This record gives sequence, C-alpha cells and structure tokens, in this order.
Amino acid sequence: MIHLWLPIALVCVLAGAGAYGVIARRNAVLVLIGVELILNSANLLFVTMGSVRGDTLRTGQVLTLFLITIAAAEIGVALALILALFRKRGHIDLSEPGA
Amino acid sequence: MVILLAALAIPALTGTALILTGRDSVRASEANANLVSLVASIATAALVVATVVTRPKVDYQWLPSLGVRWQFSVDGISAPLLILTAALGIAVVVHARSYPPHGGSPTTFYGCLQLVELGALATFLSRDAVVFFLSFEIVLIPMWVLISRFGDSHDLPARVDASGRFVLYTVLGSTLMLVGILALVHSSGTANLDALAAARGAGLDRSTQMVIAALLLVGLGIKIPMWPFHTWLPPAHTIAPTAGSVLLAAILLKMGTYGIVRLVIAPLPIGFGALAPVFAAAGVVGILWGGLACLVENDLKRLIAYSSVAHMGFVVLGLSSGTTVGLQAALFANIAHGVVSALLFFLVGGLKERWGSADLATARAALREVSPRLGLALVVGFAASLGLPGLVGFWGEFLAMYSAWSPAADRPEGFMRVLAVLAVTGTAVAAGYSLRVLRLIWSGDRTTPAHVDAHGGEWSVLAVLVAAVLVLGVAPGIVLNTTSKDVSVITSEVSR
Amino acid sequence: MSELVLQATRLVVLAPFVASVLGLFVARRRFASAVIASTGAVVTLLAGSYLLYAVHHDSLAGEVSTIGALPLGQLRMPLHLLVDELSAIVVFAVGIVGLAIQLFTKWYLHGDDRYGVFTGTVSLFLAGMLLVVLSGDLVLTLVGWEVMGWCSYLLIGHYSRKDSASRAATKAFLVTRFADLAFVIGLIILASGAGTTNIRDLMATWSGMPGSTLLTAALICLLSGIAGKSAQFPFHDWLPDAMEGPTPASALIHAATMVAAGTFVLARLFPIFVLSDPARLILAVITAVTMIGAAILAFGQSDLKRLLAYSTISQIAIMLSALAVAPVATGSGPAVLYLLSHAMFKALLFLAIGWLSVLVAGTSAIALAGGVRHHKQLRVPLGVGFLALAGVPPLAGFVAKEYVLGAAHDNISELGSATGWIVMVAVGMSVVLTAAYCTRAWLILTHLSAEEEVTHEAAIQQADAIEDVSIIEIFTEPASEGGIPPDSAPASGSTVTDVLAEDVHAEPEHGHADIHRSARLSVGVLAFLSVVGGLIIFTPLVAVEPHITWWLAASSFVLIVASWAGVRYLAPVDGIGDAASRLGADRMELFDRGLGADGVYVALASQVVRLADIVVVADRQVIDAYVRGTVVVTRWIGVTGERVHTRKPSSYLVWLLVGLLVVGVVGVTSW
Amino acid sequence: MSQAVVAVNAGVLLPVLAPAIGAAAVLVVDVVAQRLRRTHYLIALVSLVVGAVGTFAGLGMAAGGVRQTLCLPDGGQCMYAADSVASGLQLAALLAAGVTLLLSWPDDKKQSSGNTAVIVSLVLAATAGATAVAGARDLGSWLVALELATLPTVALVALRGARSAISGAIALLTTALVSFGLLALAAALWFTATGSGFLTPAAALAVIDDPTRRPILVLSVALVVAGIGFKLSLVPFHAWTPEAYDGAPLPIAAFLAGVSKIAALGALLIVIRAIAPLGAPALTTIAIVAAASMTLGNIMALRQDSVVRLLAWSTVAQAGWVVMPLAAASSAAVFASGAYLLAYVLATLLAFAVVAALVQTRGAARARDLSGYHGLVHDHPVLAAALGLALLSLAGLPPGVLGLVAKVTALRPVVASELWLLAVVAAVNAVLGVAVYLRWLRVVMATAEPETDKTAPVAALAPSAHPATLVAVGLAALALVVTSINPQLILGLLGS
Repeated sequence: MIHLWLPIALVCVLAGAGAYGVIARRNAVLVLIGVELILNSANLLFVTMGSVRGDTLRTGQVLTLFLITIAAAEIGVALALILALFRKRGHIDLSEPGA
Repeated sequence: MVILLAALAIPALTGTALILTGRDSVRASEANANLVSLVASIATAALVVATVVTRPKVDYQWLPSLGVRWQFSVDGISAPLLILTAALGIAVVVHARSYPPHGGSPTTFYGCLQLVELGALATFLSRDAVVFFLSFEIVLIPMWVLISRFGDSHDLPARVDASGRFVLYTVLGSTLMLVGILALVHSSGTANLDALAAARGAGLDRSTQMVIAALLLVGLGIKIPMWPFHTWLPPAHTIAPTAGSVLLAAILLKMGTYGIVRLVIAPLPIGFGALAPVFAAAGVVGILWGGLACLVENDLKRLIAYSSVAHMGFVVLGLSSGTTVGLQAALFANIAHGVVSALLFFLVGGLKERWGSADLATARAALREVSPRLGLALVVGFAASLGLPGLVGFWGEFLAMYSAWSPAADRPEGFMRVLAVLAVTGTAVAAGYSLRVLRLIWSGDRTTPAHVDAHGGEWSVLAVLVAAVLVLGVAPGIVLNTTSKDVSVITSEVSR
Repeated sequence: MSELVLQATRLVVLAPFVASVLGLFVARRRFASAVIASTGAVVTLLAGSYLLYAVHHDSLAGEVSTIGALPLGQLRMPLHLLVDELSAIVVFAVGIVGLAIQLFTKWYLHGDDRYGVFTGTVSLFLAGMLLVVLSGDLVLTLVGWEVMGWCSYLLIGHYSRKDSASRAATKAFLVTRFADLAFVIGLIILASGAGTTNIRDLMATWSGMPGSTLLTAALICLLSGIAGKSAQFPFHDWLPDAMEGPTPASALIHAATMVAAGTFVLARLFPIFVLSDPARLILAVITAVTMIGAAILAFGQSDLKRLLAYSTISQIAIMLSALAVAPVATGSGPAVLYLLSHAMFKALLFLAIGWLSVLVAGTSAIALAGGVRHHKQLRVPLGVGFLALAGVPPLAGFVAKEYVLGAAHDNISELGSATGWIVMVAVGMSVVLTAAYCTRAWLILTHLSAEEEVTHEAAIQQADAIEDVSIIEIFTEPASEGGIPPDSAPASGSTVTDVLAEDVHAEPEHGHADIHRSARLSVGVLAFLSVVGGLIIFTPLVAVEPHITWWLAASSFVLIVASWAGVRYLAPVDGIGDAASRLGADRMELFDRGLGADGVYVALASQVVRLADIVVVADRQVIDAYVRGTVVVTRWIGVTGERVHTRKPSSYLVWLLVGLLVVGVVGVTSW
Repeated sequence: MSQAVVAVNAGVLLPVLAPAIGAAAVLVVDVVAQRLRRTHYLIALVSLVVGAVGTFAGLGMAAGGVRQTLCLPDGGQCMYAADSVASGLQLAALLAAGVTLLLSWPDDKKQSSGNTAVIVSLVLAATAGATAVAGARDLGSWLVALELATLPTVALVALRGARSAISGAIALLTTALVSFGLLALAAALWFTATGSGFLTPAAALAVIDDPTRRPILVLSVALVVAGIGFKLSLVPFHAWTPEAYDGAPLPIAAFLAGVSKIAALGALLIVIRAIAPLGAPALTTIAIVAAASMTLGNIMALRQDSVVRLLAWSTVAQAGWVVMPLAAASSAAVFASGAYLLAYVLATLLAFAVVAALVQTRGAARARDLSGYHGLVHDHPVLAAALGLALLSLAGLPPGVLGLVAKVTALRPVVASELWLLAVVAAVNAVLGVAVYLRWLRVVMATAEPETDKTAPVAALAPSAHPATLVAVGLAALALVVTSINPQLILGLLGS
C-alpha cells in the first residue's frame, strides 16, 4: 500500500501547476489545460480519500466520475467558444483586452 | 383609529396621485393641483388635530418575519410636532399660491409636498422603531426632487450639488441610525418605542448602550444637523424652493431631535449619559459656529440655514442635560425653531423672488420703506431668532442653558456649566447677526427698486406665523404642558 | 389678596401690552393709535394708583399668578407677579412718566408717518418695564428686561432712514445684550441654586448661605447685566448714541424705565445682594468711576441732549451706589427714592429739551443757545429740571441725593467698609460736577445770541440779572407755574398756546404743529413732581426714614453753589456762553466722542468678525473638506479601479487566484 | 455498492424537473417542427409556471420545515431538501427566467436568427440548474447543478456572435472554468475533511474537534467562497461581470443578473447552513468580500456611462449586500440573505425590462447610454416611473420600500452579531448606492432639453415596445409595487 502522502503531494503539485498555468499562460487552450489540471487534482483527491474512507456510497469514486463528465461538457463549450474567438479575432490570446 | 390612518392615507394617496398625474395639462392643472393639495392638507390637518385630541392607538401586523408592526399613536412629545407639521403642510400650499413652482410640473411639486408631510407625520406617529426608520426615509426622495427640480433655477450645478449633498448625507445618517435601531431592537428584544422607553435600558450593559447610542447620535445628529455634520444644510436651504426650505428647516430637522428623545434618551439612559458631554459640546460648538458664520454670511438663505445650526445646538444642549427641564427645553425649542424658521424662510423665499437673489451685499430698497408687512414679519422673525424673551425663541434657549447649568447627577457638572456659559455667549452672537440683517435690509432710506408688499396667501401665512411666534412666546405652557407628562416619564424625575 | 387687586396687577402689565398689539393693527391711523396708546397708559396709571392705594391702605401684598406655572420637573417656575410697597410705588412712577410721554409723543411726532408704530412700541416698552417692576419671578424679570431692550432698539432706530439712528440702535442693543450674557448666567445660577425662579423663595434659600461663592458669582454676573442696561462703565457708551432716537424715546429710556430697571432689580434682590461684600465693592467701584467720568464727559458735550445722556449715566451710578453702600437696616429705600425723583426730573428735562429742540430745530448747544430767552414758556420747566438734577434744596433731586449720601454715611459709621468711603467721595465729587454741567447748560440756554448782544449792549447785564433772578424765580414759581396745569389747565393752557402760536409764526420754516395741551400738561405735571417729589419721604410710600443728615446737606449745598460760581466765572461772554469752550476745541471733540469708547467697542466687535471669518473659512476648508474629500477619494478609487480593470481575461484569472489566496489565508487564520 | 435505492418524489422535484423537461421538450419540438418560434416560448413559459406552482408547497414553511426527496433508505439522508428559503429562491429563479423569456420574446418583424430553440432550451436548462442547486444536499448534485446553471449562460452570452459578445463570453467562461476548478477542489477537500458526501451540519460538526481536519474544512469553505464569489460577482471574482453584461443580449444580461445570482446564492447557502454550527469566525472572509464588493461595485457604478455596465457594477455592489448577512452565520442570516436577493432580483429585473423596452423603442445606442435617458420622464412617463421605482428600490429609499426593507433585513443579523465595522461600511455603501441610482434617476427626471425635444417629437417615435416586453415591465412593476406595500409577501416566502 502506498503512503497517503504521495497522492496528496501529487494533488498539491497538480493543483499548483494548474493554478500556475491559469495565471501564467495567455493562450486560451493552455489556460484550459490549467483548469483541467486543477480538476484532476480534485479527482485524485476524491479517489484517494474515497479509498481511504471506504464509505458505503463510494462517494469519492462516484464524484470522480461526475467531475470527469462535467469537465468534458465544459471542454466542449470552452473549445467552441475559443473557436469563435479565433474566428473573430484571429488569435486566442487572453491577455488582449476585449472589445 | 380610522382618524389616524386617514391622516396618513390622505397625504399618501394625494401625493401619489398628484405625482402620477400626467403633465399633459401643465398650465391647466396648476391651480387644480394647488386646490387639491390645499384640500388634502386641510383635511389632513383636521384629522391630525382629531388624532391628537382623541389619542387613538393603531397596531397591525405588518412584517411578521421581522417583527415589524404598524404601531401608531400619539403622546405629548409627538403631539406638538404633529400639529406643527400639519399646520405647515397647509402653510406651504397657501404660500405657493403666491409663488407657483417653476422648474417642473406643478403636480409633481405638490405631490412631493404631500409626501414630505406624510413622511413627517408617520415619523412622529410611529411607535415601532423600524417603522420609524422607514417613515424617516420617506421624506428623502420628495425633498430631493423639490431641491433638484424646483430649486433655484439659476444654477444647475449648485442644484445638483445641494440636492446630492442633502440626500447622501441624510442617507448616511439614517443608515447609521438604522444600524443603531437594529442593535437596540435586537438587544432589548422589542421594537416598540414605548416598551423600549419603559425598559430604560434594563439588561443592556454600559458598553453596549454606548455603542448603540453613539451610532444613533451620529445618525440622528446628521439629520439635526449637529456640528460638525451640518455642511449639507446651507446649500440645501440656499437652493431649495421656499416650500422645501420651510419643510426642511421646520419639520425635517425636528425628526432628528425627536428621534434622539425616542431612541436614545429614553431607551439608553446610561449610554446617552456617557456620551452626553460630547454631544452637548457638539451642540454648543454648533451654536457658536453657526452664529459666527451668520455674522459674515452674505446670502440670506444660507444665513438662516446657519442660524438653524445654532438654534438646533440649543436643542442638543437641552437634550444632553438629562433633566426634565432640559428635555422640555429641547422639545419647546424644537417647536420654536419650527415656527421661527418657517416664518423666516417664507419671508426670505418671497424676498428672493422679489430681488432675484438673496444676496445681502446688493443694495436693496429698505423693507421698512417699501413693504411694511414684510418688514414687520422680518423684525418679529429675527427678534424671535435672537431669542428675545416674550417670543417663542426664548423659552427653549433659556431653559436649555439652565438645564446645562444644572444637569442630571450623572453628567460632569463643571464641564456642562462651561458649556452653558458658552451657549449664553451664543445668544449675543445671535443678536449680532439678527441686527446685522435688520440693519442691512430693514432700515435705510432706499426705496428703489420697489417691490410689492406681501398680500394674499403670502401675507396670511406670514401673519399666522407671526401670531404663532407671539402666542407661543407669551404662553409657552401650551406646549410645555402637553409634553411634560411624557417627559417626566422619560427622565423619571418627580416634579416639584 | 382681593380679586380686584389681582386683576389690577395683571392689568398694569396687560394694558400697555394689549395697547401695543392693538396699536399695531391701527398703526397707519394716527388718531386711533393715539387713543389706544393713551388709553393703555391711563389704564395702567389708574390700576397702578389703585395698587398703590391697596398696598398701603389695606396692607395688601403678595403674589399674583400670570400664565400659570411651567411644568419643568425639578425647577419650579410659577411665573408670579409680586405686589408690595416697592413695586407699587415704582409702578405708579412708571405709569406717570409713561402717560406723560405718550401724551407728549402725540404732539412731538406730529408729522411723523410712523407715529403709530412708535407709540405702540412705547406701550410695549412700558409693558416690559412694568413687568420687570411687578415681577416676582426671575424669568419674568428677564422677559421684561429684554423686551425693554428690544423696544429700545426699535425706538432708538425709529428714524430708520438715518444710518446713524440705525447704527445707534444696533449698538445699544448689542452692548446691552452683551452685558446681559452675564445677567442671564447670574439668573440661572440663582435659580438653579434654589430650584425655583420665584424671587421670594430663592431669596429665602440663598439667605441661608451668606458666604457662598456661587452667590457672589451670581450677583457679580447680575451686576454686569445691570451695568449694561443702566449704561454703567464699561457699557456706558450706547446711551449717548441713543440720542439718535426721538426725544420721547430718550425720555422714556432715561427716566423711569430701562436704565432704572437695573436699580430696581437690584433693589428687589437687595436682601441677598447685601450678603455679598465683594459684589457690593465691585458695584461701588463701577458706579464711582461711572458717576465721575460721565459727569466730566457731560460737562464737555457740545450737544445738550448728549449732555443729558451723560448726566443720566452719572445719575444712575449714584442711584446704584446707594445699593452698594446701604446697610441692611437702611435697605433699598434711598436708591428707590433716587429712582423716583430722577424719573421725574429727567423725564421733565428731556421733554422740555425736546420741546425746545422742536422750536429751534436742533439739540446742539449752538442751536439751543439762548433758547429759553426766546421761548419763555420753557424757562420754568427747564430751570426746575436742572435745579433738581443739580440737587438744589429742596427739590426732589436734593432729597434723594441726601439719602444716598446718608446711606454712604451709615455704611461708614455702621460697617466702616471701604465701599462707603468710595461712594461718599465719588458722590461728593459728582455733586460738584453735576452742578457744574447743569450750570453750563443753563448758561448756554439763557445766553443771548451774538446779534442781540451787538444790538442790545445792556443785554449782558440783563442776562446776568435774569440769571440770578431765574434761580430765585424757580424757587418761588413752581407753586404757581408748574402747579397750575393740574388744577386749572384750560385757562393756563390757552394763554401759553397763544404765546406758542407766535413762536410758530416766527419760525414758519419749521412748520410743526402747535403744542398740544396734553403735552404741556405732561411737562407741567413732571415739573411739579420734580419740585415737590421730595416730600414723598414723609409718606409711607417709600421705605425710608424721613430724616436728613444736615451737615451732609449743608456741605453739598455749599459745593453746589461753589461749583455754580466757578462755572459762571469760567463761562465766556462771547460765543454761546459755553463754559466748556475753555477746554479747547480738541478736547471738546474728544468729549463728544465719549473718549473714544466707541472705538473700543468697534475694535472688540471687529475681533468677533475676524473670528467669524475664521469660522467661515474653517467651515469651508476643514469641516466641509472631508465631505468634498469623500468625493475626491471616491473618484480616485474609481479612476484607479478603471485602470485596474484592463478587460483582459488573463488578468481576471490572476485576480481570482489572488482573491482565493486572501480568502483562504484570512479564513484559516481567523478561525 | 450496497442496495441503496433512493426514493424519488416527483412532486417535490417539480421545480427542478419542470424546466428540465421543458428544455428537452423544446429541443424535441424544434426537431419535429422547425421554424416555430412562439411555441418554444409558450412551452418554456408553461414549464416555468408549472415549476413555480411546484414550489408553492414549500413556501413560507415554519422554521425547520423542509420538503425532501432522493433519500437514502438507511441513513435517512436526502440528496434533495428544499426548505422555505430554497423554495423561495426556486420560485424567484423560475419567475425571473420567465421575465427573461418575455424580454427576449421574438419579434415577428425581425428575421429569425434561427436559434430560438437553443436559446429557450439553454435558458430552461440553466434555470433547472438554478432550482436544483437550491435543493441539492450532496456534493455531486451540488456540483452538477451549479455547473448546469453556469455553462448554458456562457453559451447564451456568446450566441449573439458579436465581437463584444464573444469577449464577454470568454471573460465569463475563463472565470467560470477556474471557479469550477476551485469548487471541485473545495468539494474534494470537504470530502477529505468530513468523509461525507453530504453538505450537512452533521458532517461539519464531526470535524470541529479535530485540529488536523478543521483547517482542511476551512480551506474548503474558502474555496467555496471564491468559487461562488465568481458567480455572485463578488470582488475580487467579479471582473467578468461588466464585460459579460455588456456583451450579452439584454435579456441574457437580465438572466445573468437574476437567475444566475439566485443559483449562486442557493449554492452558497447550502454550504453556509452546513457550517453554521462552526460559528462566525469562519465567515470573516465573507465580511471582507462583502465589504469590498459593495464598495468597489458602487464606486465603479458611479463612473459608468453605459447603463448596462452600470447595472453590472450595481450587481457587484448588491452581491456584497446579499452575502453580508452571511458573515453572521445564523439562520436569520440565511433568511436575510435570501430576502435581500429576492428584492434585488425583482428590482434589477424591472430595471432591465425598462431598458429592454427602451432599446426596442429608441434603439440600442440611445437606450444603453446614460445620456439617452435625459428627460425620459417627459417622453415615457410610465416607463420612467417604473424605472424610478426600480432604481429607488435598489437604492433602498421609499417609495421603493421593498429595497429598504431588504436593507433592514440584511443589516439585522450583522448588527445582531455586533459586526459594527461591517455595519458602518454598509452604511457608507448605502450612501454610495443612493448616489449611483440617483445619478441615473436625475438624468431621467431632468427637464428635456428644448432642442432634443423638438428634433424627436414623441409621435415620430418609430417602433413601440414589444407587448411581451411591456408585459414583463408591467408584471415586474406590479410585483414591486405590491411587495413594496407589503414586503411580507416576499419575506413570507422564505419562512417566518
């Protein structure tokens, strides 16, 4: 059995990397990836704690599935919008002020 | 009970109806609006008098979720103010016959007057602290409209500034007051003003009382206006139309001092006692400050506004003393200032219409020469303003000074006595500025540019107010006997 | 007390008050105004007479309720009137003077379009004075006191078209009001110490604590107000300026009313005033300075009305000094006696001078010079007035002055305090000075003009002769001349009218109406009373023992004669015979300006105005600055906010995470 | 997984199911019969009304009353539980969505953009999310419902296709994504701390005594505040608001200002209720965020010349007021927050409705610019009156009594918890708020300039507003008037 600190450390790294990506990246898609990293850190935490706690409802695991689904929906909308942005502006740089 | 509700319903409905009436027939409806307003005001006044006489009580559930009830009734403290409000409600309408509003639709003008009256009446009638606050707020927007739309037509930026200052400053005050009210209601568990007064702060420790009292005093102090929160008043008065100035000075300011009696002095005796010296000091500074400013002020309306600051300082001083004498003085001075400032603002409003401005530096025809009636009213008005004994202004100020000299046992006597002496000095300053005005515009030998003397509606209003100044000055017992019973309940002092 | 007395008491105050209010409604109609005002004065006098009768005949004294007690918790304020011997006699005197002035005014302001307003104001003034006199309550005293002050403002400023009148009125009111500040404080101290404003009750309370510092403070405060109203140093300078008012107003203010009110109030409070030696000493010093200083100034005035004004200041000081020295046993009698006699002769002097000034169109010494030579009907009243003023035996002024000296003497002999000596010396000096300025005035009035001197060489000797005779005449004549009008007014009146008619014809440019019979009657009655008023000491009307300290009387008479002789010697034969011209023109001018007291007032007032300027600047730049400051701050935050909101989505994300950091840190730490 | 069969009560779920089914139905109908436009709207309105009716049973329940379903058989815990506050929010969301639909009612004269069905179904879907989140009691439904309420709005903003719309949508999207990431993390931390998937007080209480797990819970709450702060437009998570409002079509902006806020508050209240037993210190962050939102929102709103941006910033400020009571952490606070939100939504919707009506009559350029409102009271007195009522309600001044009562309600818990500093900040912001709305109102009330009046005669006003828009204005105005007369109608929804 792996120690608990390892997945938790990974959660922290993922969340931190995601946050950094969100802040530092200008490209919309890369920002999107940053968000995904954050979401995945949450997923990892759910799974980890779900396995540790082991309640009857399997909350951790179920919620992970939920999150993956939502993330997929999000990505769909987000990519569509980024596409529209690209069509209007010719770039997807988020550091450009809006109209 | 029906009487009381009708007294509130009539101005509310008339005001709303007038405002909502289209401005399609601006010219045709001028006289009609005045007539409707006049009838409504008279009916309201009759009902108010009936209410004061019969003293009904109204108690309906209104906001059970917040524990707010429509609780209205009359007692000795509010009765004189109600009568004053109702009377001036008629007076402004009658006066407006001589000076029709300009700057907007007359229906809006008269509607706003009705709503201001409604707010004032509701404030003085309400027995629920939260309803008190709501009523307090009713007057704001109509008054804002009166100032910003019907004010001095020459100066748009000044109108914007004056009306904005008025409404914003007052909202700050009333919101702070709301915070205080909510704290009071929460900590004492009742919103009923009578119950609050009866509890006399039982169960509230000193520090809580002080915090609540401080919030309420600052909030209500802005409305009074108490020094140093007074700078909204001079511009508002200067710009406002005559009716607005009158209602503002004679009634709206009184809501502040009335609120202090109801919300601070009665329910928070210990907290108020602790803050009273500061409060009194602010009042006395106001007396001197306002008076001194009047000595060099060259706009007559501003001058009267500053004199209001000084006069309300006496009210504040009386309130701070914590004795029956002080409270009686404050309540009387309230009424006195209501009458006197109404007289002066009616007068000066008319003069401003005649002169085109209220500037004292411009050479004018001496009032005594060209318009003896206005001259007489001016002399009586300023005589009362300087606190001449035998006129209405005297009793409140003298008794306030007395009360400051011998305050309640828990006040710092030495400090209060110093304040009393300073307040007395203020009366000399009042004499100074009053005579200055008389010398500038009443006496002299110029007869040009001539203007017509007061007549019709204007003169009847002035004459009635002059008579009121005299009658209340000669027989102050009319007011003092009305208030005494309830005042002695608040101070729980045994009369000697 | 009987119901009749109660009603009479109220009526005394009410009648002039009602007259003034009614008078306001008919102010445009001369006749109606005159009727109302005179009726008010008559009713007051009748009611006052009845009071006097009732008080002495039925020994009725007590309190009369007015508007009911005010409900003021711990402070009792019954607002009662107080009728006793003291108030009854003063009411009577005020009634007489008031009626006389009302009657005189009707003639004097014949051509004035504001006669109605004036006479109504006089009525109100009288109401105020009578309220002070009858007041049994400090607050009522204050009410009457201030009402009088306000009426004096209106009366002095009657000729409001004249800027000088308006200025004088303002000055009079402001100076007295300033002095009243301390008065009000004094009243408050007295009332709060006793818990009541009822004078008898509070005197009873305070009498129980004679050494009280607070009492001394209160009394000194009262003295300030009294000094203001009575025009004592340093508040004296308003009174000479008040001569800008019509002469009846001056007569009113100077005689039985306003300036004497201070004396009355102090007399009323005498039982507690005697308890405080410091206050008495202060009063003695103030009055000593005033009576001598004002007498000197009076001597140097180039305007005879102003001369009378300074003489009033000086006389009131003598009056007040009696209160400063009188031992408990002596009481306030001497002061009241002086008040009464001064009321009569000063009213007389003013009305007579006013009469004369109408005839010669002016009040300056030059205009009036030789006045009584041309208008002989004024010779007696003016002569009586000046003699009484100078305190020549046996006129009322003499009797009263002897009582003051007697009081000082009593003080020295009984108490041996410095106060007594101060007053004694000061009154002694003022006797000399008073005689001096009276003589000077009389010499001017009887001086023949330059042309007459040229045409009638012998006139100089004749003038001397007449001068000499005149004094003797006046000793002998009053019984016949001054005493006639009450008895046989119609006969005497018609003859004098004829004489006057000639004068009017002689001065067509003046065009003033023939003097009314009633006005002359007023003057006559006052002259009569000035002569025989001293006899009052033999009645029970004033609380004094009918005795005179003979060596004091004799020495003062010697002083008077010496002074008369000195001035007579100094008076030049050329010009207008003005003894004061020896002082030199420069000094005369200085005297006319009251030694520059006005300048001091103006300087003080300008300091207040400077303070006011500071306040206005502070109001704008300090108090209002934070109001405007909020606008500035709001705008600044807004501008900064706009700069920060770059509309860049990436920066929003930075905000979001920074916000998260803040929220997280605060949340965790503040748990 | 054990045999956990949840019991479903469709009646209780009706407020959620009705719009969801409606959304599906619209799409189905669109597939079956294209080119239909009004039908979609009718279906949507019907589904909203049905949903609204479904909330009635839950309104005004006594304290502790709750309608729940999706309950676990063994533990008795339910994944859906609507108390009266939740029911009130649901009703408000459904009605607000209805108003939104009325505002976007298709105009026959204009060419169809072809995506009517999409818009309607997205609105319904987002509404379903909003109603669902108010009742969600477990992490899963909470997250899903919240995202369901958010994602469609991104699409709705973007659908207009204009450049500004895309910009707004991008701003909204990026913030939404990151926020959701944070919320997901928050959910994970909650689970980590409590070991429970339910957002219940019981779960939170278990953590109190454990010093290692408590910080995790606090961090979780902080993340929730941040994540929901975005949706409520709380500073500093607010920056998208003006962009999105400005870029979106007006009805969608109204939707963002109304339904989205309701959804966000519903989500927040669940968490707040769950951690209420932990006490107020946990919520200091809320106090800070609330104070910052009010202040910045008002100050920025003061500087806006575009009315939509002004309303956007006003939303930021009002959001501060909405969450302010929550700093007190009590059931009264939850009630107060809900009440304030409802009052705000009603007033804001009315303001948006009036703007929408003006866009239709005067054109977008004029209606979206503040200066275009000059003299509105003369051109459109009725609309001006409605707008005035809405603005005054937002400002919290009579005659907008509802707004005033809402302020009273919101301040009550704050004062009760003696958060004096926060109360004073609120008082100052009441003033700023008044300044914001009166600035607009002053323009509305201004006397029409002669030249503009002449050049644009009233008769020549080309198109009149769409009836549906006018119905929306009328309904909202009526609701505001009625609730201003008797605010208990709104307060009562949320329980007594």
